[in-house]
Amino acid sequence: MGTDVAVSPKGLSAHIRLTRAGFSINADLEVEAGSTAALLGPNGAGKSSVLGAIAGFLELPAGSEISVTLAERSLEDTTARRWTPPEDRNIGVVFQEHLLFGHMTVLDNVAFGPRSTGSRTAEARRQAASWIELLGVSELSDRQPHELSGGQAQKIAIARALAASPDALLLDEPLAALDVAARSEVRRVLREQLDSFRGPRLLITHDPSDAFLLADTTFVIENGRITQRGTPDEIRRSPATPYVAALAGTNLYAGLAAHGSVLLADHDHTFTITDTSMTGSVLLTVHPTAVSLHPDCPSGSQRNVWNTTVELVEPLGDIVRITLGGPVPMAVDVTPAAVTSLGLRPSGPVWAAVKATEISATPA
Amino acid sequence: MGTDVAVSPKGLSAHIRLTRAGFSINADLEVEAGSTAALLGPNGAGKSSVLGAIAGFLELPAGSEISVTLAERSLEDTTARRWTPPEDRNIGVVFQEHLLFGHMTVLDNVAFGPRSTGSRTAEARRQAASWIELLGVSELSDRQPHELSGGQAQKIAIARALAASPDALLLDEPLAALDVAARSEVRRVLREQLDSFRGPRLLITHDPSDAFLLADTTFVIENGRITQRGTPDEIRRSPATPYVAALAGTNLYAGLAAHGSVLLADHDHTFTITDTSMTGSVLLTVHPTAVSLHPDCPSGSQRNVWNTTVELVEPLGDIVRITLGGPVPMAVDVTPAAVTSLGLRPSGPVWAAVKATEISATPA
Amino acid sequence: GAGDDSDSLLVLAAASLTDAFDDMEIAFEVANPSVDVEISVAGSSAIGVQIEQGAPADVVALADTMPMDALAEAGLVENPSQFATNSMVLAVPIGNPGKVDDFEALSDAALFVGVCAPQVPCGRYAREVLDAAGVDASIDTEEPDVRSLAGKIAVGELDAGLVYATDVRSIPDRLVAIPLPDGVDVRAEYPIAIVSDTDDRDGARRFIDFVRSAAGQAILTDAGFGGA
Amino acid sequence: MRRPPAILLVLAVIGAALFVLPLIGLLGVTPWTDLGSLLTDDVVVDALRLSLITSVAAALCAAVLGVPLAWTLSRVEFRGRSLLRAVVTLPLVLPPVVGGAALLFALGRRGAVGEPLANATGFVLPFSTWGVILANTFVAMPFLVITVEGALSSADRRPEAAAASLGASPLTVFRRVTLPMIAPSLRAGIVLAWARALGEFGATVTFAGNLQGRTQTLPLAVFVSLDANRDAAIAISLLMVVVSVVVLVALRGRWWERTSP
Amino acid sequence: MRRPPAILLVLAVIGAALFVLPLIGLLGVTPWTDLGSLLTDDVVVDALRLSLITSVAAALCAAVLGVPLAWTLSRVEFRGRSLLRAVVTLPLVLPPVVGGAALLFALGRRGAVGEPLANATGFVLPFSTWGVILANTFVAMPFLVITVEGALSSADRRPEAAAASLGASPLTVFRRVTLPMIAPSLRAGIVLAWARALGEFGATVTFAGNLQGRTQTLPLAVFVSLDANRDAAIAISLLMVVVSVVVLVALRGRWWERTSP
Ligand SMILES: Nc1ncnc2c1ncn2[C@@H]1O[C@H](COP(=O)(O)OP(=O)(O)OP(=O)(O)O)[C@@H](O)[C@H]1O
Ligand SMILES: Nc1ncnc2c1ncn2[C@@H]1O[C@H](COP(=O)(O)OP(=O)(O)OP(=O)(O)O)[C@@H](O)[C@H]1O
Ligand SMILES: [Mg+2]
Ligand SMILES: [Mg+2]
Repeated sequence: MGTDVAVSPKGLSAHIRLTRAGFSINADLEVEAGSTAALLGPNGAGKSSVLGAIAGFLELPAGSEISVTLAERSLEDTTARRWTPPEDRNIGVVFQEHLLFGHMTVLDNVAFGPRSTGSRTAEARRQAASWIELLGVSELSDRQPHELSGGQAQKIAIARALAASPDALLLDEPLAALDVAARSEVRRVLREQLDSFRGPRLLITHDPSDAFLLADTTFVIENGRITQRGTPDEIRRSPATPYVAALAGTNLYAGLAAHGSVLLADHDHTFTITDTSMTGSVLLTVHPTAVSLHPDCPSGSQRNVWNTTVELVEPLGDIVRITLGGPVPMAVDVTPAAVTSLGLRPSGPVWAAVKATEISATPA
Repeated sequence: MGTDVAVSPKGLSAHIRLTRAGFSINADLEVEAGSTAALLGPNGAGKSSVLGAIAGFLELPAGSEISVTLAERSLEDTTARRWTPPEDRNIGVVFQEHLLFGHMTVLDNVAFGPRSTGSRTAEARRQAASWIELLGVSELSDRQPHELSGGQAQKIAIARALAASPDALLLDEPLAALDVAARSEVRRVLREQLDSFRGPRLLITHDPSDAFLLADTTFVIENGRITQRGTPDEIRRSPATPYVAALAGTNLYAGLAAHGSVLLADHDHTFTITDTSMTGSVLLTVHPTAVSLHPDCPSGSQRNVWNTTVELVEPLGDIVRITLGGPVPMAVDVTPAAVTSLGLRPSGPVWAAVKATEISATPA
Repeated sequence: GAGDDSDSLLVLAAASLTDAFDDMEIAFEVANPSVDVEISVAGSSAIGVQIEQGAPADVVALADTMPMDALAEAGLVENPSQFATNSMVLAVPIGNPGKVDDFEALSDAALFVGVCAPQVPCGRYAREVLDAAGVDASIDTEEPDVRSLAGKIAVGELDAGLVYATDVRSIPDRLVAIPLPDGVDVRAEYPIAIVSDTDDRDGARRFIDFVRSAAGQAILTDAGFGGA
Repeated sequence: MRRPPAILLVLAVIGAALFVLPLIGLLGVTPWTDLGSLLTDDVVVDALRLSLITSVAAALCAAVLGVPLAWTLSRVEFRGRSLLRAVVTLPLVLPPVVGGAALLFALGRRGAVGEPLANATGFVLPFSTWGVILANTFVAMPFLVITVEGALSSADRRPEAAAASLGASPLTVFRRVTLPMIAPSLRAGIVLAWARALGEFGATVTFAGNLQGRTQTLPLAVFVSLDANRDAAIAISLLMVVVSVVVLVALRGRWWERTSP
Repeated sequence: MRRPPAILLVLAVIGAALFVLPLIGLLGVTPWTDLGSLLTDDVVVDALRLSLITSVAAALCAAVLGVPLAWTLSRVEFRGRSLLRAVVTLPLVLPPVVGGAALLFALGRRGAVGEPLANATGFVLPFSTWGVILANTFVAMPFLVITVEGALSSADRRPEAAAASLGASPLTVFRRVTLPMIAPSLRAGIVLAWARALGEFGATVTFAGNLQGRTQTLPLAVFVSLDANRDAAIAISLLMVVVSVVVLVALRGRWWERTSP
């Protein structure tokens, strides 16, 4: 599943196997120097845990197997009983909850890294000030962290990590607390910084736009396992799991094919496909624009027609995304005009139709 | 600016004037019973402060003027020296940082409201369990909050607020910590709950899709002031500030018009418009699709042509959004093909052009 | 009696009487089976405050006449009378590590020498002894009570100190008394009295009589006290 | 896996030595052979029983009165708050004998409050076990008040706001949110107060006297033995050390380790 | 604007009365007219000077040794940790006189460590001001260790992780992140230790003796005066109360109020 990524000498590679409190993680990651990998997954998939293992923060349960290599230096290897403390890993981390030091000004927070690695106070402050300026929040320099809004604090946390000039950069949902305006602004800063940063970068996120916009490679993690890896384009084009498909804005179903019919694995429904020769486990992809909606049972050439209800109506720019309920949950894109003429509203009844030719099937 | 909303007897109305640490808030809000108002604004605009004032949490600086009325009951009125403690306001709050009680299980967290308002433990737990089930996370019931991921915790916080059967519901960015999949799911639950909830609902958010999808009315707050109010449609159609325009996916500029030329207030640039009779302060709107991009200076009928650089290239579904830098920051939507053929990349040079007829001007 | 228990006789005694009065209690109870004696020992000053604040006591026995006279003057106790004496001695630890042979050695600054603080009786007496002997002692500590002084000599922290004869008698395996120079003879007087507020005047009377009887005096002599 | 900084370890070892050396000194002079007979003397047995009862009672009294006092000091604004806060440390500063005398001045049979109390109810505190508990509470409570007030003042107030928004009255918030939140500090405060009460001597002997079986606790038994029977005094001291170490080690993990993540 | 729950206020008032009543009792017997002459006696002046020097020195020693000890107890896993933690509370439990005796057994002229030390260097702790500081440190340090260890154990560890990821060595993390984070508890611990050292009597007199100008602190001056000159004793006690209240009230807002939001 996914392509194997060879890691360059200067890159980061991590192999993590651990079980804690019934939740187990089994993930291998490689990030090349000068490239950004996204670790994309739903809440509770284990993203923060992977980051903790790489940075050396995690209390390892007995039986864990961890190996972390950065720039040809083995930072940790449980089989060889090697362990490097976090401060010697030179891995910069931006945390999900910013974790600024409450007793220092913003400036001293950012200067903390340079000072810790040997710069003198004045020099460290100078560096810090220039990082803060780069993020466009110089007016916050003298504030205490508790005087910042959530978004302001997150920007400072990013500046702080970058100011320590780390060998690798780990970012745990650095944009989650930011508003839309600040987010695209910080995203731009981040991209500039990530681009000019020569080491490997690992960006943890549950937001596919972050992954797709900022990353060269994406690892999808679900329930502690890497379920797909590839470039954002590869992942968008051929999603391997329903979660990825939903992220990529398409619909994906697993099923059992026989004689041109596919019985869905997770839903009580059968789709008709064109390839009658296919047999066994298959993955079906249905693009949201390929589905048509009708007030009554349509009498056309479509081979797949079913009655359902509208769950959600979401305007997305110039189109409107309709989410259909049972028997097959499906995202459908229609025009605003269609919403009005069909009277689409949450919980309202509707007929859905899709041509067999519009359903692409691949062996699973 | 905006429409005046008359508040029904059962609704919530709040008038807040206060200054703390140099930041002042001056906001009037009215939310009708059975309707949802969104309070939309950038980081640090004062959203959480407004919520704190309504719920009765805020330490009021001297000289504050607050009055809060809910369901015809005056909860607070600084001129009449009236103040109701938070627990007697019967206002449910979902906090930005979930704030679950760390020493209780998830179930007891949700049962806290019913127990506090008089239910016996068993009955409170039963109610709590049904709320947790409604949010689809029954398997988390026996966990401690620190065993939850960020998103799981936020869902439980929503259940906890709803379980206390409040008269009004205040939600401080309830979806911010959720991943995309969980977000649309919780958004659906929220909408169902909000819809079936008879009291006024105030949703604080910096995400316009939450505001537009869940709210009947939207208040836009910027720098402590309400800058626009209206239905999501009104706000989307006629944004009153550049911030709102950016949210609505369009470009807005304030300027001074004279003889068909508008000198922008915040940028060193002049646009040509068709209406030569307009004079004085105006607001200009430029739709992102109305702008064309060119590798060289275009020789066409467009009256507004300028040289600029690309700041950001963001694929958004089937289009690509280009953000232009100085002299006039502007969002432009183009096709993926155009990106390739024009070789658009961050920091690259480009020419932009827009017809005078495509710039709509309204007196400010 | 003490508190609600009216059969018992509460005796407040100075700390230096602890052992003697323990024996006294047993002997008295043998002689008077109907009376239960309770001895509460504390520093003289604590006993003074206790009496002033109406401690439910019947008998007071102190190591100094001055505070007893003050209590009598205030009408808190009646008829104080002397029941024992104690004499000062120069004590050194067993083995005499400081090689203190005579009184003159006390002026050796290299030695660690202790006396009691001048505010307490044994310190007052110690000064009388030193004056009488004409020694300008090099003092390293003025202990607030004689017990802690005797203790410091016993463990060898001090090379010598002026304590009561009873102190040497109570730890004979650790302390040795060096005779005082001729003509130096300082005696402490121990008074005993009935508490005015007593609700068992008869019992109190009998206890005091017992202390002053031959049997009582024998117990005191055994502990190193001089007779009344 | 962490290497602790050497300078911290060196200072910690010196600090620990300050406690360990005297303990070793004490063990060195302990009369091991007579220990059994010395400790089964009924003076010692009575004193042990009384010490356990009064120290636990004092720790509980200190908790029942001290937690509300700490809460008030930390959460209620009133004139003289910092003065009261300073007065609470009185028993720490006052030599215990003076503390006991001050208690007598106030609550003795002739005391400002004690006299009307005795006249009205016949209840006399000095020379009773209640007096021991009172004196112990007096010296032990500052520990609890200070520990708990510190925790209350540095605790996150937002969960309390959340509880209030769920309709919880201030008392419910206190019981169900505030107290559990500061539970580790509360436990530490109770243990400290208990340990201090167990070792209390000066105020007790002055206020409550020194009566075997009624007011003579272990430290008082040590005091009466110091003169003539030093071995007994050392044996009893060792007993106290053992009792407190056993209790503290047994409560380990429950009282001392942090309970919240 | 908040109404505090009545039950808490009632208990708090009873708790406060336990401290206020003895103070009033003490004020009631104070010899106000002679106060001036009693307190300008050079015994008192010497004792005050010595008390201030030794209590401050002891609080500093307790901080310098106690903070690393608390850190080690809270952050380093080693065998016997909970035993050591219990041993640290020894001076709380041990009657001060026994504590002083235990110090003598270890560090006295004839003590296990003191004798070799005296033979080698001629330096004798007992009967010197250093001995007073040592005894004060011994009784005062548990307050600091316990307060600081509690704060360390309940502190959020994640800022420390953040600091480590920024390249800070464990010592830097300790200095620049951990210590400032627990600053309120550290201050409270130092104040407690100082107040306890100021009031220390039993261990000091047992270990260091009592000599005006060298080892006689205020509590010792109080004790020796109790017999012969009660008025002086009460006047000095009051002086101690005033000194500590003044210091604690003056440090209010800086030491006691919470500093972080
Ligand atoms: N301290 C803990 N002890 C036991 N289980 C934990 C602990 N912390 C997290 N978990 C569980 O481990 C799993 C992974 O958690 P993790 O925080 O790594 O997820 P995540 O992918 O970062 O989620 P989110 O996007 O919500 O931050 C979750 O199921 C969570 O409930
Ligand atoms: N305790 C405080 N003292 C002083 N200023 C504060 C305090 N808390 C917040 N502020 C300031 O008040 C302003 C409003 O803060 P508030 O938290 O209400 O913003 P917000 O709109 O909720 O932002 P966000 O979306 O980031 O949560 C900000 O400028 C912030 O810096
Ligand atoms: Mg996470
Ligand atoms: Mg906010």
